[in-house]
Amino acid sequence: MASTGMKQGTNGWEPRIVAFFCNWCTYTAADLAGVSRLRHAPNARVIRVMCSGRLDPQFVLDAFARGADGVLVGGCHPGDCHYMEGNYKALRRVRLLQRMMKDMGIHEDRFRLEWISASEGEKVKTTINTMTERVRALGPLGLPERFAEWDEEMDGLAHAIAAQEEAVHA
Amino acid sequence: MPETNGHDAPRVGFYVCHCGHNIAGIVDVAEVARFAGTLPNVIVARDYKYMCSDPGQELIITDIREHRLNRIVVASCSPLLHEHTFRVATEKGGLNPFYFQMVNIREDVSWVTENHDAATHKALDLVRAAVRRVAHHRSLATKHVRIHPDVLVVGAGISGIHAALTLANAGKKVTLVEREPTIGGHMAMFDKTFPTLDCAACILTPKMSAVKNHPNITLWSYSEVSEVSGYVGSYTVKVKRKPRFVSEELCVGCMECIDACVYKEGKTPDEFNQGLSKRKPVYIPFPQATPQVVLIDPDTCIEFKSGRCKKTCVEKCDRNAIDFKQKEEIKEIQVGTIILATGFKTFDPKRIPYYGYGKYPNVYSSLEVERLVNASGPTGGDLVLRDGRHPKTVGIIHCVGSRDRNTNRWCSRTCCMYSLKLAHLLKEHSEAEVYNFYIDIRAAGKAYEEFYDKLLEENIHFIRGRVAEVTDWSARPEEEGKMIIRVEDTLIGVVRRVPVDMVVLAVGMEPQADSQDVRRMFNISCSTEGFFLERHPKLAPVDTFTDGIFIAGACQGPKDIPDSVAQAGAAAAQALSLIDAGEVELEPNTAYVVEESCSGCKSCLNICPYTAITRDETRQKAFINEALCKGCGTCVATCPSGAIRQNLFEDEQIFSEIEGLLQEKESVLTGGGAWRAPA
Amino acid sequence: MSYLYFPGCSLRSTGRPYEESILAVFRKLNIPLKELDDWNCCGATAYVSIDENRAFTLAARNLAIAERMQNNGNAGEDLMAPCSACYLVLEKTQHYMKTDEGVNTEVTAALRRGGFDYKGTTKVRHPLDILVNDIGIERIAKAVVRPMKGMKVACYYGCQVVRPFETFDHAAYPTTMDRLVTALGATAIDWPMKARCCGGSLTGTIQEAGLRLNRALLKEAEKRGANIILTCCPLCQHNLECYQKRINRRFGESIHIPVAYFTQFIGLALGIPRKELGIQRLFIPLKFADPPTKEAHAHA
Amino acid sequence: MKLPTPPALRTTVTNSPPRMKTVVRRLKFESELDLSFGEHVAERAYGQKLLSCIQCGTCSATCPLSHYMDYTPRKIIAMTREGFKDEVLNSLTIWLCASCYACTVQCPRQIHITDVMYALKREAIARGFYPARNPIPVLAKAFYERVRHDGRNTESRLLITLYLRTNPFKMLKEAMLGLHLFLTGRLSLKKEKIKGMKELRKMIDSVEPRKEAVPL
Repeated sequence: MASTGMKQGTNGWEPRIVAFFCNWCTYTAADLAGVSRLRHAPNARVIRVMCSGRLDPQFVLDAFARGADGVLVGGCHPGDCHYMEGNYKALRRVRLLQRMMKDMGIHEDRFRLEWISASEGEKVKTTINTMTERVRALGPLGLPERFAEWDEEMDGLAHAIAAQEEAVHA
Repeated sequence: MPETNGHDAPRVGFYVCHCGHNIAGIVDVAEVARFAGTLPNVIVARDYKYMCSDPGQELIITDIREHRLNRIVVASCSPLLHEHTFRVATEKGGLNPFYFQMVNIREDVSWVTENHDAATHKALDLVRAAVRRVAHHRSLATKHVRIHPDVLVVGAGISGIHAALTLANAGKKVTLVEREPTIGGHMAMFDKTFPTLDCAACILTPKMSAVKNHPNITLWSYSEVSEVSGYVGSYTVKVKRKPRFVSEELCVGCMECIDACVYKEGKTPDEFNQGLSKRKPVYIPFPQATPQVVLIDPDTCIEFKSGRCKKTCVEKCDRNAIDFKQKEEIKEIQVGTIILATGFKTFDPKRIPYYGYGKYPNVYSSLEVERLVNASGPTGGDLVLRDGRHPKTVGIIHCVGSRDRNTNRWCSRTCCMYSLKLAHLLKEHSEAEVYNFYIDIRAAGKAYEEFYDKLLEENIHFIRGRVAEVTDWSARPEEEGKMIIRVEDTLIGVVRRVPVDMVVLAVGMEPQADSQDVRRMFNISCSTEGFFLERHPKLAPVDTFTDGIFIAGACQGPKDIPDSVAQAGAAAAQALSLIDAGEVELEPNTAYVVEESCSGCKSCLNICPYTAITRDETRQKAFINEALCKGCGTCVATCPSGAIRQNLFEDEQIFSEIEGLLQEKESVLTGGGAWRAPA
Repeated sequence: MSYLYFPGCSLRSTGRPYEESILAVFRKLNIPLKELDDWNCCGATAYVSIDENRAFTLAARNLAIAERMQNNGNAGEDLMAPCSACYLVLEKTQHYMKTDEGVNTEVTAALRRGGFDYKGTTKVRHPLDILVNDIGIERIAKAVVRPMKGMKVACYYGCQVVRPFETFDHAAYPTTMDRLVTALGATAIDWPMKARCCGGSLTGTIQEAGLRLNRALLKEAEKRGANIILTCCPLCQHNLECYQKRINRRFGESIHIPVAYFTQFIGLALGIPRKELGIQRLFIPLKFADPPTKEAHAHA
Repeated sequence: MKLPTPPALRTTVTNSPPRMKTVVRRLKFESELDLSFGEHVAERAYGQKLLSCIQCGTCSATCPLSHYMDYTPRKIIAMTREGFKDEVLNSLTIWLCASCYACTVQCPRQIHITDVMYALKREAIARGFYPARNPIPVLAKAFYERVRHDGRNTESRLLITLYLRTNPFKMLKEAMLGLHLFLTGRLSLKKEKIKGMKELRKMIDSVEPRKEAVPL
């Protein structure tokens, strides 16, 4: 099915970036980029939210956990938020998240917040392109695979313990 | 388990649109349809040439009936364009319209991707996400809000005036706010109008007095909007009324106070005459100013500076209209819709030093010349230069501050035509040789090209070339005492030196200096150049991204009078259709509280910019006032106990979207679940 | 305040009085100058006409040497290039190394071959810029011992010192030098050809064209009552001064106006002996010792 | 096809149009053009914007020399864009450009016209597209060699080479001026040379010489 995947990219691997765009500025800008035929890297997958303020930190973590190599958040410029100050709220959360993810060993370049106004189609293009390049340079994050490994270890441990118990109660 | 229309399990109908070649040219739509067919819950998967067409929508409607579908996903253009269309189709099929989800594979895929495989692959991911998401959709009731019938029009140039009159004639109450002491805007300064050459005043002043006398129009001149709050249907607007120091009620505009002023002569550059004449501290912008009320400029009035003036003006005024104590007032009004017609600013030619504006006295801006040739202008229409001479040769330089990456990239659209007009008027006034220096003549308008013809017949010189410099460097005796225009005659391919007595700079149109502040106040967007951004360049030219706020005239982009008037009418019509509908449908994307999970921690209360969240003290729970909620979802993301949820943007919906986007190979779920919200 | 100094080839021949006056003036103001170690030709306008990346490399060597010197005891010292051509070529090299990846990679690699690891920190400055914006007009004015009363100066900037980068003044209407000479007590005449090209090397190649450009400049300066033209570029000075005779012969004109370097002019105002300023090397003698003419009084 | 070489470089300035001596065909067949020329030049001149020219003529009007050129700078841009390679490379215009950058700073499309001219000069020199005695490319070459040889330029020697290669008689004409310069100590035959010549040569030669000429 998804074997119709991209043949480009040296080792076949292509960064997968999940993008959360606010409806009023960045999503509109992305549309503008489309209307102006500003070709850019096909690696970003956009999820539309009404306001960057809707960005629940769990969305970001979930995206990474499910195999995203990068997460991009796009909101209105400070002072331009369609809902007055949702973007500031987003900013606060993003700052927090960034610190958290450092501790989790996720490189800061994998998570980016950009202010992109409705008229900045060009900026959508450059942002997605630069981000894709940075993430490509970092290589796959591959959290799901790592989770799988951890789970295996856990299973092994569990079996060992069970075996012990049985041995004792035998 | 999401509720459904009579069926337990989701039964999804999927449709991918070719949009002619727009999508099908890049994305393998057949593959997309085939792939969608393999996804869980998908009953029907089709591709069709134009989904937004009637047969396209018919497809959805019949499928819903025949295949008992309860979910619809359409992969086509941007939801901002056709989401509504397909929701209606879904509803026609007998489903709640919100069982629909749209996938943007045109603006977000086919138009921005070159590689076919990459495009198709991206489309598949987005489709997978949408199919998963739609399973979690729920039936919702659309929200309706009342539309307050009154309208605010900001800016009383020709656009604002026309919009206000249209609305008032339709019986709506209009408040018209103008920053300047008089209404009329730039048009009031013009002498004649192209291509008909009828005088601006003659056609404008009747409309101006109509505004003044209209029972449905409240005119607040010399006033500025200072604060806007609320939403479509009910906006609360604060307006700052600057003090005139003359009572608008009492003054009849006899202007005797002006003659009586202790200043025998004016000392201050007259704004209305572009500084070509001087005015007194007590003045009226121009004879037909509306309202016909004088005002006092405290910066130059002796009484304000020293408090020791004979106040001859006060003595003279038998109606005691003059009041030095007058204070600034703040008025508050309620309106349902707002029309912005704040107009433009002319380009400051000083920014191009090569043209010598401000250096050589006889270099004029086009707006100055409008006043200069005007019968009621500073010279009474006598074309006399700053140095007292009458010009024998005049050079009009086009595209000053237009089509130039060093200043403004855009074409100001009006300069060609008004330059032709001025060329005609100048020749008429002075019998001078008149040269036009242009890059291209843009005469695309009714009877515009014909006007150009007429000018050619009048033997006006047209030299195709952008002027490089205006200097007083004379290379020959006959050039002495003249300004030399250096230009390449590109049609002949020779550089020419044209000596002239007068230079007219056809300055372009720019956004108002404060357009950024204004757009913030009204919560709308600006395009890159700084003009107000319309909702859609073709299909919604006077709408903005904020419902109930419309734009008209040159604040949206350079425009001539006919276009401005047309747009003003359109904006008025848009406002009317809202008002007469009486109410407007709103996205039901509001937030709500799941009481059992709410811990009453209050952390959501001060998050809401609309104070829609309050705390029910008796039940110790947060409560959201749906009428006030605008659906930004900020509180949803803030609630630590996940008790606040948002219609159309439920956590499951977004999580499933993420899941769908990333789930290339099935079941990489391990561990990932660890991050899941308590759903 | 101290600077690295890149003389350039011209200042070692036709531009000699320029170098002499610069050194004298900076000495007088106690601003140390250190000549760039083993500098090489900047490449001028000709080299680029053959091969541009090689031209950039040629110029870049000087930038690299400057950076090396900055790292060895000359920290923070900008590189002063008095010849407009040198100034622009060095500046342009710096600019394209920053903005054009192709140029950057190729030139940086070439520099490595020569043992340079250039980081791109060197700042290129013109003495006019330094004197007015670093040292400051006030400080210079204070040091004036012989005010230039009655001197009516046509400040001539030429092209490459302001164009295309407009680093410290406007591309067509520069004023730096005008403000400077006014501070020295002279009157700067306003004329539209301040930055109009003198033709550069055309006087040597397509002379007919070159001479005509200079003729226009000289005539306009005289017409506007200037009694001296000041330049800040050896080539401009050479063209305007050394070709005056020929211009008069060729076009039947009777132009006679001294053309000096602005640094010589400052030097005289600061009371530096004429010899140290290379005044004697000028073709058209400067008669400053004379009291200002009546006519000059009238205008002053 | 090769066009007749442009008028001799002795520019005679006259206001009456020059009399036609030979008939030049004014018809152009598309097959005679090099349609890749425009882009080729554009990318060699940091003037990618070259293609965005709107033919306003500001460049020609700012240019202090345009009135001696056979094609005004504007025309050169148009012809380059449209692939009139031979005319462009044969033109006197590119040699008359004195690199004063007046056009570059005023171009409303921000085209780096001066750099375009440089690119065209290189192109012409690389393809030997100039009359043998055109002093400008000769000067450029002489200069290039001198600097490659010494690392610095000795003006006196440069001039001598120039005149020897173009028009020896001209040297007599310049002798007076030269003499005057000698007397005022502003011209010396002493050769200027740098110490790090080997290192410089190494650097220069390491740079791939620009192959301006594209396959024709």
